[in-house]
Formats: sequence, structure tokens, C-alpha cells
Amino acid sequence: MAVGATLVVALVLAFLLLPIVALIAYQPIHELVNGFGTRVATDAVLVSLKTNAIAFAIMLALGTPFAYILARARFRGRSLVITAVEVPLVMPPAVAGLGLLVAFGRLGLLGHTLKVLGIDLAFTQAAVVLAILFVASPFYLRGAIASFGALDPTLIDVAGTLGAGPLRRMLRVAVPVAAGGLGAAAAVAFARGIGEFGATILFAGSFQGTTQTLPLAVYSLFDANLDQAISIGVLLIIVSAAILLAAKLLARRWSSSQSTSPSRGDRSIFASS
Amino acid sequence: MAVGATLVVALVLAFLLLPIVALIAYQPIHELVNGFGTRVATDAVLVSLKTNAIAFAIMLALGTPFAYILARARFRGRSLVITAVEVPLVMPPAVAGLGLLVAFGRLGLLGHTLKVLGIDLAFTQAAVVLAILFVASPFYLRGAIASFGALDPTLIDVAGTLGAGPLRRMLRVAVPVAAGGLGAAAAVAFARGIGEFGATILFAGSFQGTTQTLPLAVYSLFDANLDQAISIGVLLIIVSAAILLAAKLLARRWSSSQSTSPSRGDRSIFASS
Amino acid sequence: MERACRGRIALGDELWLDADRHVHLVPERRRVGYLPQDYALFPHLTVAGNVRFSGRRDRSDLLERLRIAHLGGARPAQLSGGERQRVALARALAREPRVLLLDEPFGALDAITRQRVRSELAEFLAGLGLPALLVTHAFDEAAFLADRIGVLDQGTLVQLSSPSELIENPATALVAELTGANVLDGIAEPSPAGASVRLSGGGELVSSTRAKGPVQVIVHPWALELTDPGASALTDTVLAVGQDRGALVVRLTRMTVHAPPGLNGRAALAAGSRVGVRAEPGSVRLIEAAPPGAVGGVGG
Amino acid sequence: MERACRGRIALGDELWLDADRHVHLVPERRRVGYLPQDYALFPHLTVAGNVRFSGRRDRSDLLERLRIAHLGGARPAQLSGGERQRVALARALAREPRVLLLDEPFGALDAITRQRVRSELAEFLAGLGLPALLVTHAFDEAAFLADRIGVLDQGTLVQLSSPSELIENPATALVAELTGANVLDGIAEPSPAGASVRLSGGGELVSSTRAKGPVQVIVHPWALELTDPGASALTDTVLAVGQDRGALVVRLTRMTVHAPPGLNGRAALAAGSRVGVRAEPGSVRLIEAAPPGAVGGVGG
Amino acid sequence: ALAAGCGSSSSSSSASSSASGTSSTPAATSTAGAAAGRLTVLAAASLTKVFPQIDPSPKYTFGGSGALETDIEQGAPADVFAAASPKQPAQLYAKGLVEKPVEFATNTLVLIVPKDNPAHITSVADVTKPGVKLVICNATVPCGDYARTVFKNLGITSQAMKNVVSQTTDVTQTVAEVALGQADAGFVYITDAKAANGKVAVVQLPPKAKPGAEDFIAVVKSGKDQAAATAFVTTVLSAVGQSKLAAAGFGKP
Ligand SMILES: Nc1ncnc2c1ncn2[C@@H]1O[C@H](COP(=O)(O)OP(=O)(O)OP(=O)(O)O)[C@@H](O)[C@H]1O
Ligand SMILES: Nc1ncnc2c1ncn2[C@@H]1O[C@H](COP(=O)(O)OP(=O)(O)OP(=O)(O)O)[C@@H](O)[C@H]1O
Ligand SMILES: [Mg+2]
Ligand SMILES: [Mg+2]
Repeated sequence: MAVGATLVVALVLAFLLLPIVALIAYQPIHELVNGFGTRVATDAVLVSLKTNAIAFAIMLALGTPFAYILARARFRGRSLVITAVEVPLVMPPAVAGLGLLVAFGRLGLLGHTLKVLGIDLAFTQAAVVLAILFVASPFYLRGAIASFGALDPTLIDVAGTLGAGPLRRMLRVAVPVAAGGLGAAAAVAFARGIGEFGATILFAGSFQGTTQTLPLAVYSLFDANLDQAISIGVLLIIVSAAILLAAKLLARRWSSSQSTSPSRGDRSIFASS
Repeated sequence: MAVGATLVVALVLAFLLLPIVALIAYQPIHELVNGFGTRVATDAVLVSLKTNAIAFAIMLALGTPFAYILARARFRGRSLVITAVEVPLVMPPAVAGLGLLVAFGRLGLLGHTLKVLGIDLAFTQAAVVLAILFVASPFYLRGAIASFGALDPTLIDVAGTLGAGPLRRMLRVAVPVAAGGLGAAAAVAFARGIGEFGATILFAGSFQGTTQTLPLAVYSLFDANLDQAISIGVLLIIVSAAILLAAKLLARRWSSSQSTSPSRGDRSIFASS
Repeated sequence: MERACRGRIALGDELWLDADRHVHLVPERRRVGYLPQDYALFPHLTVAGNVRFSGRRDRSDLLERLRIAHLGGARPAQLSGGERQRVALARALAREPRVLLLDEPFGALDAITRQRVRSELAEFLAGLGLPALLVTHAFDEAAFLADRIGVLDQGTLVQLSSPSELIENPATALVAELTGANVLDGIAEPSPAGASVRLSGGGELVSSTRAKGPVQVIVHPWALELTDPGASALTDTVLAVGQDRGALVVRLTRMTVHAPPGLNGRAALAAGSRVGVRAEPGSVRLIEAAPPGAVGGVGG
Repeated sequence: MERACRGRIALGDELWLDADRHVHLVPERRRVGYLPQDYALFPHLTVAGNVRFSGRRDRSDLLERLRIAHLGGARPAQLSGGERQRVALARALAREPRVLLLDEPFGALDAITRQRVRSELAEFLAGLGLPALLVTHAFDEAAFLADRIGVLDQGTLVQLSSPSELIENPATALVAELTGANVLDGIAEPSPAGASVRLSGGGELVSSTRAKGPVQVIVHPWALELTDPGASALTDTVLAVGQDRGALVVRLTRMTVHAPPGLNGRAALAAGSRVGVRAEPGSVRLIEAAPPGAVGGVGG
Repeated sequence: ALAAGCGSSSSSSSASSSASGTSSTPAATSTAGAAAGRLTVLAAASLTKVFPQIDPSPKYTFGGSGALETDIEQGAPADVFAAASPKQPAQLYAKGLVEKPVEFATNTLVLIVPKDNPAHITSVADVTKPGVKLVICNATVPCGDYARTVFKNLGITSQAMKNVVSQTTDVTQTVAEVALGQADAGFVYITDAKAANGKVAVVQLPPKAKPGAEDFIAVVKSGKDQAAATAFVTTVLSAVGQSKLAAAGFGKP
């Protein structure tokens, strides 16, 4: 089995890493790095970071209580609601973009309402944020519901007996205790959001400096300048892997500050009695 | 809080469901259903089901032992390997497709090797399968590593003392006990795979009946017949939601057959002594 | 104002628990100090943070009284079981409760720690003057800590009395068993002294209680005496001999007998040897046998 | 061929455990019957499936001997704690092991179930003739089941002897405490009868052991007697009075005393009243006090 | 070559014969022909509807001309290649992969607006009105290149580019944005506008601004059935073929 095990691990790793290695090796390293500094690239990095940060903040702010409520509430149709959260997961990005267009576009279901409210999403960064939210947040919601569901309910009950109201129970107990699972779910959602292409280009368009995120920049450069497109693709991988890794290290430091050696023994009772 | 909670749930649900509702409501229901029966649609359903089924089988067959080994082994660089599994998560599909091309394409890193071996992936269903594998399997691997990691190691140790070798310990104990978490991870990976577009079109092309999956069919119909494109998009949503729901019901039946009433009491000792 | 209540919750007994939860746990306005079964300390907060949770003030006075002041900065994962228990108690007391609810406060502790912590808690509660409700499976724990013990069987309160009353006058066989008594089935015949009981496995015991018909015989191991097989109307076979506290614990097929340490020469009590058993009629209690099909099981 | 070993693993003690694991658990070829601490039944298999795991044959004979034949089709989640323990035992025995390793087999059980299952296991093991190694925190459990008990402190075997030897001649204060003894600090002065010990909290006890200098006094609660405060060289204050088995458990500030049930009129032993304590010199054992800084803690 | 492949593939949008299943073209007609011996035709997306009307029997793959060019270079199975421009067939001919290309039709760039025309655009000059949301293709895609030529020809480059809110990677996205009303106007081929099923209105460009687009067809050398491939080309060039093309909005070669 040891040989078989090594083989399986090597095979899977090779398959997952080879495309990344090939992208990095595609052009001389100095050209790769040059590509990072172009105007398209820097504009796209800024747009990507900004829109993803906003979408991420909204996702956390609304998605966290949503998941908390769903995980703890027991009501008829609960599992239907959870399936509703999962359906956007299966939509290909282009269909998601179409869906957003026919729902929130100018001629969409809510188009008239939005117009009356003076809101025009067409080709704005707000549309990019909505697109990212729509494709990425189900990944967070699904994971967060599971994490909150796995929480020891006694912790929440005890917080109640200690006088904490529902909001405080969520923010001061449930969220910090479930932080590990929430973080993992948020990381997957972040990954999905930062790479989002299909829904964004349909719903928000692609305009450098406004709506052109990193993936859109990669795409728009495919024809004109493949080397640069690959550069930006690699940049995207580096940026997001760095963010993921940083988040992971922060989480590890945080959790290790929580539990060190398994126990301290009971010596103190002796010492003080 | 009750009002706030209802509001949050309603808002999030509305946002997630409105695009789906809008897609379904976009055209009269009979035209929607007509679209399901066209040749493009049926061809694409078949291609999608076949390629996803194969990719899914490979993912389970190789990914499961991979995740099991990674979850249990403790070696230097283990967390680097896990990060390597996560990096493909952040790649936008188009970049993933590009990576696959420069890695496994005719002119890619392995192109010559594959040619010598008589393997030509270009425009074959095998290429579609690889594309789906590359974008979807990291979702499975990540979840499966976590599920196996959460397993009570005593169960595996006990199986060892009962004479089970490593393979039997995995297949007869670890997999069935971790089935819940593995199922959830597989569901997300399935969702990602069935909706996969960008990597497939770059790496495998879009040939009806061969490599044109449902998402590619939707895209190909955008300018020729938007109504039909939306029809197929809705069909895709229905097919995959049905598969997800069926899997969920199966899992629930399975798990409820495992644990019924919490305990039977100890009466039997009395009765027989 | 019960000081303690011995809870024995049979499975499937959701209503009592449900009702209990609704009364004690859910409403954050009720001033109940709750010490959950596994302490449920907030793992992300320090000891001081846990105790501070219910208010703004640092309760170093409480930490000191419970001798955990030096642990203020530690996280729950770093604490021993006994320390955890005291932190949970400090946290519950910081709420300034009107009543304490302790759910199996020693369930998660090993034997030595349990013994110490139990004494500490008894001492502390005595000094506190706060009514407390203790839920436990262990009779000795309840007897050690409580003024009054309520026994729940399948969700029904079968007896509520002082510890010694439970031992001396158990209302049901379950209660007797909880207190450590042997429970034997038999048929009672009235006799001048009370009743003579033919045990279902053979042999006879005499009780000073008057009874007739099917009964359950209740007799504590320390009220039984070992004799020569011929010297007693009740004989049994030795299964095993153990040691507990100052006594020998002799397990027979149908009952357990505590013998004085003087019998320590184990050879005389080798497994398989037959012994006689006798008891003072006054220490043999009889209760009517439960009708068939009645509640007889004991929840896990 | 030890029949049982009382394991007390101090925290941070990875080496012993590591070594233990490597010797007993990992290799699937060694024929060790392992009963893990929490039974670790395979949740996805039925009782019969669990027992069948190590071979192809249905072991209905084993199920019957352990009286779980009627549960063959049940899943572990449906079983009571005692039933689970027996299924785990059947599973381990189905492997046809040459030695049994039982890790705290009663740790997960409540008091009543524990008592029953313990007796059943003792009986079963006696009939099996298989060497067994039992790891437990509870002295009474070990004393009940084992021929020989090894005490581990911080990973070191401090004593390996019969249960009664552990009670009568504990090697360390920890061993004494495990057997339920009071441990008091004091300074010994040789006297004609042995030694007279000035206790650090005041008062004096006489021992038949010869000693001089700092000692630890070991005396069991059942070897102590309560007297009038004036009638004894050692006085203490009552903290609480409990009830256990046939005896009163009187907790004083420095020690615990078992009093005969005759003293049951609790008013005489109200918390706060002063009492005298005396003991037969022969039952007061002395051991040299551990040098400062030596291993003194007890793992959780 | 790889560069071209990746780039053009990105804009590939393929739809087979039956993809054009409007009410006038029942899906059943596309099933003709035995699967094994069917001719494989790679054709520009703009031909999606008309080619199956000319000959329903081949197996079609429609996509961006550049993408199809790369597909042929990469060894995709193909007998005939029909492109929306002379460039790609010429490049393949130069590499010896196809027979000499022949021009078989011309196409026309038009301005499309949503059916209800919210920005009230009636001529190409209106795209410079402030606030108009205009969508064009990337400069690297022929339709984007042509749109810029139109601006240059009319001398409105700077005003028009100010109104561009998105540059799509292919013409399908432009059609979708306008058809769903998200954009006020976009530049596509007349044949795309016709295919959009009445969801868009067409604004013709003045003749002087109109860039010409020529469609070329060629037999692929690696194809399995050269004779059938040549016969297909002949059918397209025949009177019947030409009339079908004209009906779909194509111009004469
Ligand atoms: N509100 C509830 N609804 C349904 N089932 C419940 C509810 N509360 C508890 N249970 C179930 O009832 C059973 C008894 O739970 P409970 O917590 O009362 O046990 P307990 O009597 O405290 O036992 P233990 O001694 O193990 O603590 C458990 O199987 C639990 O899952
Ligand atoms: N191989 C190992 N490497 C590192 N730490 C370990 C290892 N095995 C156990 N530990 C740690 O050592 C501590 C003692 O574990 P162990 O299972 O020996 O406890 P134990 O003595 O059986 O206690 P308990 O009475 O609770 O069962 C635990 O904190 C555990 O996490
Ligand atoms: Mg409980
Ligand atoms: Mg252990």
C-alpha cells in the first residue's frame, strides 16, 4: 500500500500542479514579471480587490446571520430553503449572468422597480459586486450553515442563561467558536469570487478601470497578447493564493493561541489547599 | 431580532432565487419546455452526463485515497501539499483551461510525451473530462480531507487490531463512516463540474455531440437563439438540482437507517439474568 | 426550595427535559446560574473572559474564592477538569443568580479529581446559601451534596426524600438499586415476625415487614453476612471477590455482600465456593413486585 | 502475564503512550483484542456486522454468550452503554486474541449500568482464561477486576501489587490517595511505640511505623474514629456529612472520616462543630515526604 | 501558433446544425445522414442558421473564425472550413492545411438597438449622444475592428468611445447585452441581427461608413472525404445556396 499511496498522491498532485507550473514556465520569468506591471494588470488588480472586498463584506454581514438562523431554526420547509441556497452553485457562470440580467437588468423583473428608485446597475461596479455575490456567496452559505449546525448548542444556551440576547449570542459566542469552519467556507467563496468571469461579463460588462476584473482582463487579452494574458493569469493565482495562505496562517496563529499543551494537571488544588 | 432575522433570511433568499425565477419566467412555459426537447439540448445533456459521470468516477476513485492519505499522514510539507490542492480553486476557469492547454495540449509541456504514447486529447471527450476534473475535484479533495481528518482515529486503529489492512480500513471503515462529509464535498464538486464552461471551451472545444456540454450549448446559442439558450440554462438547473436533491434524500434515508431512537435502555440485562 | 434533585432521565423522555429546558435555560432574563454537564466553557475566551461574560465587571473576587485567580489568562483547553468545573461555577455565579442548576457537575471528571472537586463544591455551596438543583446519575454524589433527593424514573418523580430515607425506605426497586441495594424477587408468606420470603432462585430470607404474595426483596450488601453454607436458609456461589474502601466486596451470582476485612484470606472465598448468606430481619425490606409490563427498565 | 494494570497517564506523557500504541494497536497481525475507551463501534455496521468484521464467520455463539444475540440487527446508536460494551467485547473476542486490552471499559457508563456491566465483565473474564490488561482511573474498578494493579504516575510505574497490598502498603501518597486514604503532612518524632507525628495543621497522630523528620501520614477514612473534641490529640471542624453505602461520610477540613450509621443523628455532626479524631496506631502509615519540587501533581 | 489558438478559442462559440432550431427549421431535419460517414464542416458563427438550410446532412461546428482556425491547426476532425473573413483561410492555405480558399458571400456590419429602443437611436450618429450605453467587441475580434473602422470613417471616434461601457470578447455577448436591454446599442453583423429573433431592431449604417466583410470557404486537406467536401463547396456556391444566403442577409461575393 505504501507504494500505491505514494503513487496516488503523486499522480493527483502532478495533475493539479502541472497546469500551474506550465503557465509560469510559459514565458521567461522577466517577461512574466513585466506583465504584472502593465496598466491593464494594475487596473484589473484594483478593480478585483475592490469589488471582491465589497462583495465579501456584504456576504459576511448578511450571509453569517442567514446561515446562523438557518442552522439553528427548525421550521417546515427548512431543507427546501437549504436546497435553494445550493441551486446557484450548479448554475454555470454564463447562465448566472443571464439570470442576473433578466432579474436585475434594465428590462428584467426588477428593472422597473430599480429605475423608479433611481438605481441603474448597468455596467457599474455595483453590478460586478452583485455578480460576484451571486456566484460566490452560496459556497459561503453552505459551509457556514454546516459549521453553525455543528456547534455545541449548549454554548449558546449557556450564553443565554448568562443574560446574552440573540445578537450577542451570535456575535460573541457562535461566530468566534465556529470561526474555523466559517473561515474555510469563506476561503472557498473568496476563491470562486476572485476567479469569477462569465456572470460578470454578461451582467456588468468589461471596461478597464471600472468593471474589468482580473479574469476579464485575462480574457480580453487572449487575442491581442497571449503572453500578457498568461502573465495576468499567473498574477491572479499569486494574489489569491497569497490571500488564502495569509488567512490560513492568521487562523492557525489564532487557534494555536487558543489551545497549547493539552492540560495543566490539577496541581493547583494541592498547592493552594 | 425576530423581525430582523426574517428580513435577513428573506433578503438573502430573494437575491439567490430571483435570477432563477426570472430565467424560468422569461418565456412562456410551453416554449421553455419545447426548448428542452431540441437536438442541441438532448445532445448536450448526454455529453454533460457522460463526461461528468466519468470525471466524477475518477475523482472519487483517486481523490478519495488521496484525501484519506493526506488526512491521516503526518509528514513535512503536508500543509504545503494541502495548499497545492487549494490553488486550483482560485484559478478562473479560463486560466485553468489555458493551464491545461499549455500543460497537456499538443504544444504543451507534456504534449510530446503524450504524442509518443499515442494519446491525442485535442477535441475529445477525454479533454472535457480532464477540464471538469481539474476545476471540480479540488472542491471534493478539500472537503474530503476535512471529513477524513474529523474521523475518530480509534475506529481505524480498532479495525487494525481486528486484522484489517490499510485498504480494508479505508474502504470498509473510513469511507462509510465519513460518508456524510464526503457526500457534501462531492455535491459541491458535482455542481462545479456540471456548470463548468471556461476551461472546457478552451481545452476541449465545443463540438455538438462530442464536447459540447450543457453550459457550452447555452453559450453557443446566445446569439442564434437566446430563448433557447435560456431554455437550456433552465434545463441545466433542473437536471443538476434534481441530482443534488436525489443525493440528499438518499443520504438522509441512509443516515436515518443508521440511528433511530437515541437508545434502547438497559432492560435486556434484567430480562436475561 | 429543593436543594438538590437526583435526575434519572429515561430515554425518549423529551417532555420533561423539554419542559425543563423551557423553564430554566432558554430565557436570558431569568437569573439562573447554569452549570452544564460538560461545563461548556467558551473556548475562545480566557478564564477571566468567561467569567466576565455576563457583565462588565472583572470578578476577581469570585476567581479568588474559587482559587482560580492565577488562571485568569488561561484558555479552557489548558485547564484540568476540576479547574474547568470551578471556572464554569464562577461564570454561573458572576451572573448573580437566584438559583443554581448543576447538571452532572462531575460527570466529566476522573475518580480522584471527582472526589476533590465534590468536596470543594459541597463546602462552597454550604457557604453560599443559594438554593441549588443538582442533576446526577450517582447516588453517592447526591447523598454527599444534597438535603433532599428526588428520583426520576421514566420522567416520573418516584421518590423525594432525604438520602437516609431513600436508603431505608426506598419507594421502588429502582430507588433501592440506586442506593446500592440488592434486589431479589420472591414470594412472601406472612409469619409471626413479619414475612418469610421464598426467593425465586431458591433459598429463604426473613423480613420484619408484613407481606403476602410476589414481592421484591431489598437488602443492602452491608446488611448481609456470610456464613457456612449449612448455617443459613439461603446459599449462593461466589463469582468474584473485590476490595473497596475498608470492606471486601463479595459478588455472588444473585447478590453482592460486603464482608469485613477480617475475611481477607481470599482462599476461603475462592470463586466457585458455596457460601451461606443471612441478614437481620429488620434490614430486609419488602416491596410489592411491579405488575408485569410496568415500568421496569432503566434508562442509559 | 499481568492480568491487569492500572494506568494513570499524566499529561504530556506521550512516550509511554506512543510506545504502547506501537506495541499494541498499530500492527494488524498481532492478535490483541482491543476494547477502546469509548468502544469505537463501527457506526455504519449492525451489531452482527461489527462482530463479523475480523472474519467471515457469523459469531452468533459469542453474541449468545454475551447475551446480545437479540441485538444482532441493531445499529450501535440504538444500544445502551452496557450493550455497547458487550458488543465491543464480542468484536474483540471474535478476533480470537491471545491477550485482551481494555481501556477504561466503564468510563462512558453511568453508575448503575457501570455496576452491572462490571460484574458481568468480571464473570466473563474469569470464565475466559485470557490474560487481560485493564486501564482505568478508578481504583474500585481495578480492585474489583484485577489480580495485580500497576500504578502509573507521570508515566512511571510507581507500584505493582495486589489490590490489598496497595491499600495496606502504598508506595507513594498518590497510591494512597487512589485507594481513598487521607494524606496529611507532618513531622515525625520517634517514640517507643513507633512514632508520634505533629501534623502541619496542628494536632498529633500516633503511628506504629518508626520514622523521623518530615513525613506524609496515610490513614483511611474507615480507620479513623470520631470522638469528643477533648478526648483526642487531634481535632478538626465538620464541613459536611454525607451518606455512602452503610456508612456516614464525614468531611472535615483536613480529612474524611467514615462513621458508623449509628451516629446518624446528624445534629450532633452539624457543619461547623468541632470533633476529635483518633486512629489505631497500627492503621496509621507513614511515608517519607517527597522532597520539594519532586513529582507531586496528579494528571487530569 | 499556440498563442493564436488560445486567443481565438476564447471567442469560439459553436453551435451545430440543429442549434438553429427556430420554428422554421425543425430539429428533425438536422438528423439526416449516417453519423459515421457524415461530413464535418467548421463554419463561422454567423453561418449558424443558413448552412443547415443549404445542406442539412453534414455535422456542423460553428464558432469564431479564429478559434476554428486553431482547431484545424490542432488537428480537429474537419472536411470543410468556412470563415467570416479571408484572413484565417489564407493563413491555413499558406501552411498547406487547406486547398485554395474561395469567397462565397459578404456580410455587413450594422448597429442594433433593443426592440423598444430606450435611447431613441435612429442613426449611427446617435451613439455619440451623452448617456448612451454602447457595447462593442474587443479590438482584436473582427466585429470590434470593424466598429472602430466605422467610428473612424464617420470621424466620431473620441465621442463614440466615451460611450462604450463594455468591450465584449465576441459578438454573441454583444447581441445578448442588447437583446436583454442592458445596453442601448451595439455593433454586430446583419446576419446576427436577423438571427436575434426579433429581439433587436437594426439601424443600417451609411454606405460610406460600412466596412465590408468577406466570407471564404476551403476544403481541408486532412479531411476523410475530399470528394464530398468539394461537393459541399459547390452546393454553397450554387444558385440554390446563394439564394439561401441572400435570404439570411448575406451579400453576393
Ligand atoms: N428537546 C428535545 N427534543 C428531542 N429529543 C431530545 C430533546 N432533548 C433531549 N433529547 C434527547 O433525549 C435523550 C435524553 O437527553 P438528556 O440530555 O435529557 O439526557 P440525560 O438524562 O441528561 O442523560 P445524561 O445522563 O447522559 O446526561 C437524548 O437522546 C437526547 O437526544
Ligand atoms: N501519539 C501522541 N502524540 C502526541 N500526543 C499524544 C499522543 N497520544 C496521546 N497524546 C496526548 O496525550 C494526552 C494523554 O492522552 P491519553 O489518551 O494517554 O490519555 P489517558 O491517559 O488515556 O487519559 P484518559 O483517562 O482521559 O483516557 C492527551 O492530551 C493526548 O492528546
Ligand atoms: Mg444530562
Ligand atoms: Mg485513555
